[in-house]
Amino acid sequence: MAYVAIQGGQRAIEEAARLSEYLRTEQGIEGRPVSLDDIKYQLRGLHSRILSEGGLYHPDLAALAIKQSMGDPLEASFALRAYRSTRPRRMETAAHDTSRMRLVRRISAAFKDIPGGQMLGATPDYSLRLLRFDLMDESPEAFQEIAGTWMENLNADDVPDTFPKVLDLLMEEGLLASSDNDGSEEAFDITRQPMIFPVPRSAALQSMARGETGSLLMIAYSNMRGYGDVHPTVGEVRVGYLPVELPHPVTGTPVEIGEVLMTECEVVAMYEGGDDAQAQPRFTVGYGACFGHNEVKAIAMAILDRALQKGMQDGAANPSEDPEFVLLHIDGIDSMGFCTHYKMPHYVTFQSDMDRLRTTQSKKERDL
Amino acid sequence: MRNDTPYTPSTAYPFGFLDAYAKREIRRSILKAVALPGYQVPYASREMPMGRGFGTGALQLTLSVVGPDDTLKVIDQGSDDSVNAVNLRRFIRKTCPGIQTTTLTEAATVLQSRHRIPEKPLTEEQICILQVPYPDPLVYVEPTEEKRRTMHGEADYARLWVKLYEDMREFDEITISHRYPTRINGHYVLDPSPIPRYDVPKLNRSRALILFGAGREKKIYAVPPFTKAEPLTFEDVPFRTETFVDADGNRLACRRCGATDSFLDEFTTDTGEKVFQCSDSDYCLSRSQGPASAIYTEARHDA
Amino acid sequence: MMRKVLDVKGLSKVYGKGCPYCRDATGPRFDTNICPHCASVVAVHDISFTLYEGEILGVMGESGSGKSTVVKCLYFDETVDGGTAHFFDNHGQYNLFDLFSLNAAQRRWLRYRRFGMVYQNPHMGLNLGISAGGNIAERLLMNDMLIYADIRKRASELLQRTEVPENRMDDLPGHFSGGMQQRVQIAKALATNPPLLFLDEVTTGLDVSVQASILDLIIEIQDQLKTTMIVVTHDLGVIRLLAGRTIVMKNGCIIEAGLTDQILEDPQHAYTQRLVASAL
Amino acid sequence: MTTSPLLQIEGLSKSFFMHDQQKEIPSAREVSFRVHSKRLTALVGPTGAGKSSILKAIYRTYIPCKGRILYRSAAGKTVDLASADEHTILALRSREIGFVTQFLFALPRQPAIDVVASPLYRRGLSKADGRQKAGALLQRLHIPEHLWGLSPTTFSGGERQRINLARGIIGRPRLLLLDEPTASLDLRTTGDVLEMITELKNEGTGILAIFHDPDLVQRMADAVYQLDRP
Repeated sequence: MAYVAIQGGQRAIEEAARLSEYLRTEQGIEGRPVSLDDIKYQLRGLHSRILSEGGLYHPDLAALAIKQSMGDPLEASFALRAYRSTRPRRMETAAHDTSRMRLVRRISAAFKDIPGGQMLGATPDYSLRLLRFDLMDESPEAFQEIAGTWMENLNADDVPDTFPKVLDLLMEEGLLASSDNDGSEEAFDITRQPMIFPVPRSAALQSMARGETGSLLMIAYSNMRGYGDVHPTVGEVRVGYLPVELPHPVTGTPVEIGEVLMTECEVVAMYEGGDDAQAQPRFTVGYGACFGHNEVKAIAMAILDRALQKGMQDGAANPSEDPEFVLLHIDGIDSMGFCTHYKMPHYVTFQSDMDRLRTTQSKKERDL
Repeated sequence: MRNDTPYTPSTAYPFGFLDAYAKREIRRSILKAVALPGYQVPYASREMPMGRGFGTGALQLTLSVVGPDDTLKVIDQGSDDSVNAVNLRRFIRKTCPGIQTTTLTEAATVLQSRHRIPEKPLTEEQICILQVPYPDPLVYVEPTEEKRRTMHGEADYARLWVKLYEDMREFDEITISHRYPTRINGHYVLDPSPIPRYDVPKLNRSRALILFGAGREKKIYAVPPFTKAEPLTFEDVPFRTETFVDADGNRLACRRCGATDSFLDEFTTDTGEKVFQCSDSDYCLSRSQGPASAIYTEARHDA
Repeated sequence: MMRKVLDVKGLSKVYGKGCPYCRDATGPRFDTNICPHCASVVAVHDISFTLYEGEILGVMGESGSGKSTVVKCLYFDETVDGGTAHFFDNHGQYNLFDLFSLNAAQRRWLRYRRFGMVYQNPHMGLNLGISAGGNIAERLLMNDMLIYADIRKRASELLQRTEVPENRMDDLPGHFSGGMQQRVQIAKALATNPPLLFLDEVTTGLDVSVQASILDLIIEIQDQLKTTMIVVTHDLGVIRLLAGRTIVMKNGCIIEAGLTDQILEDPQHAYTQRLVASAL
Repeated sequence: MTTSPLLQIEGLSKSFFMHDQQKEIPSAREVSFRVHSKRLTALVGPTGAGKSSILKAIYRTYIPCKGRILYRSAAGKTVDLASADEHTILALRSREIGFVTQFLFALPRQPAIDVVASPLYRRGLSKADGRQKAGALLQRLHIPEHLWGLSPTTFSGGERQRINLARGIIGRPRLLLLDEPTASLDLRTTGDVLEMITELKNEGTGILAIFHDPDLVQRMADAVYQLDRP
């Protein structure tokens, strides 16, 4: 055993992988491998997180990542992200107009009624968080019947496909600055350009769109509680399917190639004076959007977007307004990786530390 | 809602894992880093299939510079068989078909290492790639990257020296144990990665090109061959490397190969005895078993 | 003969985006420094003065008059929007606000080697997380003094000169009294024997007896080192004791300049007359 | 007298404009006279005749409204103190022109001996040399030695006045302006002060003085100018 520190790593790694694989199948002959569709359809919340934090809209591979990581969201996003690194980029979309989203839910907290109406959709917001013991032993028949009867009773003409955006109302009234961005400005690309601070807003929005939900929530919450003063009103939260278009390789005209499920949030924040004395004060806006259905993430992102814009303009008065602080600490892959790495051997550096401490101690001893 | 067309994802990974665009960008950044010794070149670090902090930065460099003709050595804590080294080597072999791997320092053309520079002197034929958790030595004194960039540009390192001053004031000794701030070619000060102070002099006028990759912090920097590398210190306070001496001041020897000129790992045996042993496993084995130690190589792992 | 140290001409500084009317619509005549057209703040407008070696110039005014901005511009804490400033040194002549003739490193060299600044708030001038000696060491290290023993010796000399007890040298200035913090700040500013020193409200907020000892120290520095100084203050007493000449500022402009005793005893401008009358 | 005067005042007027009251207050009108080296010239006249204002105008504490104040400097140049730039005035004040008023004005904590020596420090003299010279003066003015190290702010009126005089003459000015230098002194110390003034005059200093006591004018003045209220 004397030289164990020098050899044996190779085998240990192989055995660790085998043990993990055993744990995944530990149910034994009673077990049935979970299907990717089970994950996609029955673990929607988790699946949505992986789509956005993995930074790749690929519902099948997101489900696969969840399966192989046994449901660990950080590990699953990580696997999806790493896969993304290997893929060449063939084309780029133009900026998309989210008013074209086919909505499954949209609400505004700013107005009681809005053109197109409030649409509550599927939300746990007003459900009672009581454990549903009837699901403990759910029969496949009952399970299948719910979806079957639901579709029968639905009249597709009851709901319009698209809705106008709530913020447009405020813009028309002059309470909100009309956007000076027509979508033609080239967006920063955080996957191909190094972020050198200060970074443009598009870089901040991209970082947050891939950010870890809990991290975004934590920093945004600090702003909500008083380490900041965004004081948001949710202008609109919308969840739905956005048709994605790519330019036709020959003609160049946009062609719809599919759609992505996404969540978008626009918050209206306290108003500010204009750049000059003549300018009218107007409300300010924060924007959040991510793949999948994840309202907490979209709202937290919108609040942080507003806080960061303020910080970039006036200097950061608290952590949530500091672009470096926020953007460099919200990535789940970066932060979990670094946290895990502390488990790796640090024999050499610790040896070095001991050397310094012993020297310092012996000097002190001499002085005493 | 349901996507009815079945979709088959691409299951093949390209040579070197990364897509060609990414490797080109990294190679350009390396050239820039060599042209500006010690300067931290920002780059768009890609996600690798191992954790940030496990060497993803150095790995991206390795994958960008190796070709099928190269012979690779990967070590962690000086050892070829430490779990992380094994894992990285396995990954590189998997994604770079045809590449040779070795444990012999002198046989390698590309070496990736965490926390050590090998004891055997490196040559002009070799590239040593170090894994970097924190690329910027100024982070000790300035948390904002934007300000640090200006400080580097102006070679404004007074506040780092103040840290050394405060150390001297409090302990009569500079207490930085590893990641010792080192000035390259009289201008930029870099973080030489968590190598011990023992290895810092190996950077000075090194024959091999030394590259540093920080994946999570997205920086690449370099000490080009034959370039001056000076650890920061006061003129009247000498830079001191780790000493391995017993109570009488005699140099301790590796209990395996007897070397008295290597960095030693210290550990306690099951019987409570404190023992010392070379941290560099190739150096140790070469001394104790001669060149035949090459049996402990990838050849065996392949079998 | 007397040697010119600093020649400032037409110094201007605007916070905000500014407009063509800013300068004609602000100042003492309008009793505001906020432009009614674009809401920019004209902090300093068209300030000119000359400083000779060894003299102390007082810059007096109420808060918001722009007096602190003047020294902050000269010390490169703020950028300027107009004007020139020539600094004369035995090493040559420097055009401070000309970005083409002075790069960032040269400006830093001037700032840390040829100029000294003492702020009203010690937090601005000191790093309260490092020892008093370490604060002084920072200045010396910026000037490539890299011998530890020499740094200790020089820091100790400077603290002695500014009457900080030697046994406090290794303590954190965060635990010092306000007066002692100012002494450490002054010692730090003097570390490289700068020919030009800026003092921004250095006695404001201190006890009267502590104020007196700081003023005493400043005069002694002037006598012994022939340091040229600009003293910014709203306190007529400080001006009277320290400054040979004084400029009076209001709404970003100089409204009166002259010998200090003349300003205090025969003020010409209505504003200065009111200021002096209300203080005496 | 055939020698050219040290100071020649020509048509000097001074008035104050008070902005708050929108009122002009005259202080001296069309005054002309001369001051010679080695002589003491006294200004006399009723209260409000502008005696002090004229001294202050010469020292440039007041800005003259009209007229010229021609001073012949050590370098042999004639300088119009009414219009000279501030740096010239400051240079003359530190080397050639002294002013002693009834009021002592000094740094709050400074010891008396340093107050007296301060003009010498400003000229670059070391602390030791300056104190030696100041000590000699204080001795002659009968300021007890135990007071030298204390701040004069705590002294009696008479002591303060003597400190003030000592500071005014320690630099041996070529032109000395005296505004009631003995106002609060007793008989004995008045004698000390007058003796010193005479000594300075005999060394070559031209002196322009205001005395509160007509007897002193009689005793000290080589020439007298009578002023009336403007």
